[in-house]
Formats: sequence, C-alpha cells, structure tokens
Amino acid sequence: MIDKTVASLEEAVANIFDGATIMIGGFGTAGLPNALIDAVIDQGAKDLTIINNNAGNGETGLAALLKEKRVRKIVCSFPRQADSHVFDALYRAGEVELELVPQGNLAARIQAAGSGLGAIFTPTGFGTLLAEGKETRKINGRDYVLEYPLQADFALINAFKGDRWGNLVYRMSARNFGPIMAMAAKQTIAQVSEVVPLGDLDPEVVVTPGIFVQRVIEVPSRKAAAA
Amino acid sequence: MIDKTVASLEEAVANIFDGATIMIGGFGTAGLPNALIDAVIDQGAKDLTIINNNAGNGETGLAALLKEKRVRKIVCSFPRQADSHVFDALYRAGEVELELVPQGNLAARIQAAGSGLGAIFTPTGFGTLLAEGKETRKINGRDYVLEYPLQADFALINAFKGDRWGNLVYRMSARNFGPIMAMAAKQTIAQVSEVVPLGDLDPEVVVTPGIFVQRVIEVPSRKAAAA
Amino acid sequence: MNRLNREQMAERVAHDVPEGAYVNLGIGLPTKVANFLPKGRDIFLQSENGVLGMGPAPEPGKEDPDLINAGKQPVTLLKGGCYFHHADSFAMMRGGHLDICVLGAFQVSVNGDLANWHTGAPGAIPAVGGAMDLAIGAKQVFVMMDLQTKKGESKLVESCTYPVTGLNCVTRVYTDVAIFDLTADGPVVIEMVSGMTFEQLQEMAGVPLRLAD
Amino acid sequence: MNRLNREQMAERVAHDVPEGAYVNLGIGLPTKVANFLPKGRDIFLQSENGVLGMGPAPEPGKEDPDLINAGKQPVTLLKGGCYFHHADSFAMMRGGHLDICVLGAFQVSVNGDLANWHTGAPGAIPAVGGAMDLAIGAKQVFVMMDLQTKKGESKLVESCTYPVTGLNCVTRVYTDVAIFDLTADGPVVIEMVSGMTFEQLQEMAGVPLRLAD
Repeated sequence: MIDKTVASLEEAVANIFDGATIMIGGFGTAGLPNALIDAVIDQGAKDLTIINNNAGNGETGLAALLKEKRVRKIVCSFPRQADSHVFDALYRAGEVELELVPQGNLAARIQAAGSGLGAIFTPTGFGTLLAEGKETRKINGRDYVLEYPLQADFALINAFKGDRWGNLVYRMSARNFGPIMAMAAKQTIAQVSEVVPLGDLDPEVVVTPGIFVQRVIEVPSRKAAAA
Repeated sequence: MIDKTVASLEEAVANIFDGATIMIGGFGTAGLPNALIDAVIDQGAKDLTIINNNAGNGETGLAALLKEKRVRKIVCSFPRQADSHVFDALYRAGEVELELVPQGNLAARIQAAGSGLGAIFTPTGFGTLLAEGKETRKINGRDYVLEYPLQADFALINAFKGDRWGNLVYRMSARNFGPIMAMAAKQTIAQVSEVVPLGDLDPEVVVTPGIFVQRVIEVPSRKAAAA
Repeated sequence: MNRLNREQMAERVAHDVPEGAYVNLGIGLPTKVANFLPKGRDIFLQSENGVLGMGPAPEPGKEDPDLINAGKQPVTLLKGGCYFHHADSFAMMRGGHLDICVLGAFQVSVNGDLANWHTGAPGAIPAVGGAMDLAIGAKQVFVMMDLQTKKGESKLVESCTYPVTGLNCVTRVYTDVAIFDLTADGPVVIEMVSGMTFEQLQEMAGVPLRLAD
Repeated sequence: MNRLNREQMAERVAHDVPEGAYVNLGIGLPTKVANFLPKGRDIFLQSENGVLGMGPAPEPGKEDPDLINAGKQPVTLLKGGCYFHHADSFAMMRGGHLDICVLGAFQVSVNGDLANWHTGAPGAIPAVGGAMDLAIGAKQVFVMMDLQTKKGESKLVESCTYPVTGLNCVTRVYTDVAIFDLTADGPVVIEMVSGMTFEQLQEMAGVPLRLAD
C-alpha cells in the first residue's frame, strides 16, 4: 500500500541537502507553506537556491530562512515589498544573489520544466533589461526571447486537502504556483490542511494528480478549519 | 448581462467561414462534439483545416464532414483506425492533406498557442521522420525539435456542464483536448450536456474559465442524463 | 483648467470599459477603476494570482487570507468567477485573451513603449511582478498617469529614459488633463479637460500631438 | 525450449512492476500486462487520454463512453484516480514523471532505438498517436515483442530498418524467449526460458549478446 503521508514536518523535509534548489509555492502569504519553511529552518540545509514569486515578508517564513543566511540565490519576480526588509538588507549587502524573472516567464519556465520542454520562445520581456544577453527571434512578425526551464530538487507547496496517493486540491487564490511547481520538482512535499481518505477527492476535481507529489504532511490551519 | 448561450446549433456555428481552421475536441468519440460537427456539415463551410486527434470514425461526425469533401487538410496524430475508411480513401486518392503530429506535440503546440508562446523545443520526435527538415538543438545534453504553435479560428468542444459566462466542466476522459483547444482558438464553441445557472459551478472546480469560451449550446445527451 | 484627480481619472477609465470585457487592473492607481465600473455591466476582472470574476473588497471581518488580489489585498469572488493556477493565469495575458489591461507608468513613448517597473536609480531593488506580461499581452493596454511629473516634465516622451517594460504596447493614455490614443502616426488627443486648449496641451506634452478628427 | 505465449509474456512483465510505480501500457500486447499486476500492490496506470489510476474493464453493461483507454476500450477508474487534460497528460510523459512505459515494437536496436509506429511500406497510412512521447518520456521503457519475425528474422537489430519512434530510449526488452537489458555495452541477457542455451539465443538474436553476471 502506497501512503505518501508522513507523520512529522521533520520527516517531510529530512532529505533536503546543502546546495539544493527549492521551489516554494505562494503569492505573498497565500499558499506559502509556512510550516514546511520553518521545518527547513530547523533542518539546517544551507547554500540554497530558492524559487518563489517573492522574497519573503516580515520576519517569518522565507524571510526567516533568508535572515539565517541559508539562501545563496533567489529566483523571483517581485522581491521588493513593503515588508521585505530582510531581503532588502541582504541584497544591498551583496549576501544574496537575485535572478529577477517576469512573473509570467517564471510560471512558464516552471511549467516547461514539468512538461519536459527544452526551451520556450516567450514575448514577455523582449527589449527590456531582463532580456539582455538572451537569444531573441522574430516569429511571424513578433519578437520573442528564448527562456529555459526552471527545475528544482524540491518543491514545498501548501494545498487544502490531500490523500495518501498525493492527490491535492487547493483553496481559492492560494492555488497559484502549487500545481506547476509540483510538476517541476524532483520531489514535491505538500503541506495540507487536511489529509482525507483515498476516494474522498472527486476525480474530476483533483488539481494536482498524485504522480507529482512525493510526501504529504497534515498541518491543520485555523482558516481551513473555518472553511 | 453577458449570456454566451445560444438557442440553436445553427446559430452556434453560423459564422464559420470557408477556409477556416477548426479545432475539434475529442479522443476517438469521447469528447467529440458530434452535434456541432453535424451543424457545420449543414452550415456549408468548406476548404477547412481540421485539427483533431483522429481523422474520423465510421460514417458520422468528422468522417461525414470528410466524406462531403469539405476538409482540405487534417492535422492529427492517429488517422488510421479500424473504422477510418472515409479518411483512408480520401487520403489515398490525394483528396485530403495530412499533417501527422505526435500526440504530445499536438497537445503542446495547442497549449503554446493558447499561452502566447512563439515556439517550443520538444524532445518528442527527434531523429524521426516527423522531425525531418525541422530545426533541432541540443540543450543540456538532450536533443530537441523546434515546433510552432497550432492556432485556430474556431474550436468545437464537448463539455459536460456550462454556464452563461462560458465556464465549463468536463466528464471523465472526455475532457482530453477540450481545455487546451478552448485556449488556442479565436472563437470557442462548446456543446454542453447541460447549461446550469451562473454560480452552480464551484469556482474551485471550473476547468475552462469562461474567458476562453465564446458560445455555449445545450445538447442534452443520454449518457449525461444517466449520469 | 479642471485637472482630474485620481478618483476622476479612475471613473473616466471605467466609463470606457464595455460590457463583457475581460480586464486586468494593475496595482496602485488602476485598482481604483474597479470602484467605478458601471453596476449594470458584466465585466470580468482578472487577477494575476489566479482569479477571474474578482469582486469588491470584503466587508470588515470577512477577509480570507486565501483570496487576495495582485496587490495582496483581500477581495471577493463574484458568482460565476473561478480559480486557476499561475501558468493558466499568465496564459490568459500572454495568449491575448484579456481585452484590456490598465497600468500605471513612469513614462510612455509616442510609439507606445511603456516604462513602469524600475526607476533605474542606483541602489534601487528591481521588482517586476506581472508588469511585463500585462504590457505585451492584452488586446488594449491603457495607461493611467499624470501627464507631467511633479517637476513639470512630460511623461509622454519621444523615447523612454527609464528602463522599458514593453515595446510598442500602450494603446491609450488617460492623464489628469487629456486622453491620448497612440496611433501609428503618434499621439492623437481624443479628449481634454474643460478649460484646456490644444495649444496648452501641446506645450505640456512636449511631443507632437494631433487632435482627433 | 518453452517459448512464452502472449499471456505469459504479459505476466512476466507484470512481475517486474514494483509497488508505487506510475506506468503507461501501450496499445495492443502491453495492455494485457494490466491483467497480471499483483493484486496487493498499489500500481498507478496512466492513460494518455487523461486518466491516472485506471482500473480494469467494466462489467458488461457498465461501460461508459466517456471513460476509455488509449485503445478506445471502456475502462474504470480506481478509488484515488483522477482526470486531467491532454497537455497535462503528455507533460506526465515528456516531463519524465512516469516510471515505466511498456510498448510493442517492430524492431529495437542494440543501442535502444525503437521502431514501432510505421512500417514505412509504400501506401501505408502513417499514424503515430502517443508512441513518440512515450518512447522518450518514461524513466524506463520496456518493449514486449517476439524475438523473431514469423520469417525468422531477429527484431533485435544493429540498426533499425523501419522508421524509428525514438532514439536510444528502450531500457529493457521482454521477448518470448529471453529478457534483455540494453546497456551502454549492448544487450545483456538477464533471463532465458527453460531449455534455451545462450548459444541458441545468440544464434536467434543475430547481434552480439552478453550474459548477465
């Protein structure tokens, strides 16, 4: 019997290694797998490359991981926010590398990795600083930039419900990067508000099929309890 | 008030023009929008390019459209089937052009069109007859073929339920090409077993958001009634 | 001359959004357009983080941290709205499925280049978000901005001096004093505030203008 | 020599599918493997037309035309299975998410080239379906075929004479008389039917073989 659920956050992130590339779901704090990030902080892996839409908020979660100087590089679209002072300080001090990617290219490159494509020609960013030095091509009269897939060793995502086969559903706009990151990482670890018995998730409604998920850890949340 | 439902199949396909490129959903007969195809036959548009996984079964639907010699070219992955005699005869007589595409490249090219990409490097087909004459590139040690998006003027798809904003859900494996074709066509016309009131479809469960659908026509089916 | 304030600019843009339009409102000033959309029209607001059919802000106490807009503010969902993942959301933009997007800008050039993501100032931390995808994706790109900076320099320019977000993409510019269509022949004035003359506007804009027929 | 019949070949392949494997069974002979998968194991069958967790054929009268496999035959869905669209389905293959796919073949070359989609005969109408995606996508590609044609020619060849489906992709070949791993050093025999000698097999295969250690 296959059971991808694990009993503890510690177990969920146990094999994350120094130098790993980790995708972290979420847009702002919606869909951010906070419990898994805290577990990575406790676990100790360092020299990490993080792929997330943002670069941490306030002092917790991704910001806390940054503050511990465990992140070598961050790949994101929108690092600068009202409460991104942890990232801002490290960046200005030259202590974290930034690869800035237009948000749609971030999503497309993640999806390309999950889909096994070698590269994509995207119109986004053509003629801008973010395409400098990149190969371009005019196709049917429109200009495109060649962008490469973004893969990861691990994806940490936050879903609403999951089952022992790793099937996932999400909640509202917390879905965001979860489904495509799950496809693009060698190992996907999902924090879910509720583990449900196999068969409880309607097969028409599963958003992330279990094939894309290696571990599921239940982390009940107040908001989910209220839903 | 926006209401994308139309009252008749005739109205649903009224503006299809001679020479149009039409995507038709379905894998075999599952998800094939038979009522819409019959309406196209009645409507009279000719010199069509058809994009479908197959090339018609038996004597009805796509096979009937072919038999009327209304199709100039067919883009598909699997024309040859036990009951594809209509296509077979036309093809052998040189009366229909065939662009044979590996099924995954067909899906990826349709998705690329819906996503606004200019081209994709795909590993599928490299070194085969179906990549002859195409640009190739080695990326990170793997060989890829450059493939271009497949767009269409119209997509005809078969969904399970739809609402007046064009939101759609599908049924079982009849989903197949519907969601990606809806994104890749300028105008998508959906045949649904049931039109439901706005708000009846759970926002978490909508597979095709209404933005990708221009017209919805209710065609009750026995199998849906039984479901 | 009766300059429009920010609310009036938002109201003016909202007036031009037709029924049935799929619309993305950028963060900042464009977000205000939602407050003025005519109540009787079915207009579909898309949010880059995977929401279509976005509704107004929730009542106090009804906020849900899982339902936010691109500016990370709590929102609601209209009946008939739905959720989807980020790749599908940006396919909506890049694939040309949105009818209109409304963005703020530092500068717009006469041929429609947009600069709105980065001041280029030394030490500034760059952040782009979805700006570049929105700029090149929607069928019509509306910009909302004051015509001039606080220092009195025109933001409608021959060529952007700020780093560009997208090339040749802006179709219309709504400002505090006039509305411009950006055509192949340059900016065409389609509306001016009361009390404004074409000569005054030409002086303020600093780039060659034409009046609509 | 006790040649395996088609059912025995399917049973032999099924034996090698471990618990937890994500597996795609090609149309024709590979489909039979499903009938022999050990009942106690959670094994996930994927169908290219958007099904994961495919179950056995339905009881007569319970067929649903909306639930079919790649061969267009009616199937069922296991508890815990799900549906998805074609782009996601082929992303599962192309993206390397499937552990095993099992395919038939006209020929397999010693370096793992596969020919199984087209005889290349004049007048033959080509059809490829998902064969090329499956060939290059799964972590392991198993081929099931008789070692020889009816005319007695080996189908394990130095170089395919039929049009290829994919290059350097087959990892293991299950035949009626032996099982071969295709390694960087060529075919390695890992199993022979009873009554078969290595010399006999070498003669039948016609390409240089090695015995597994």
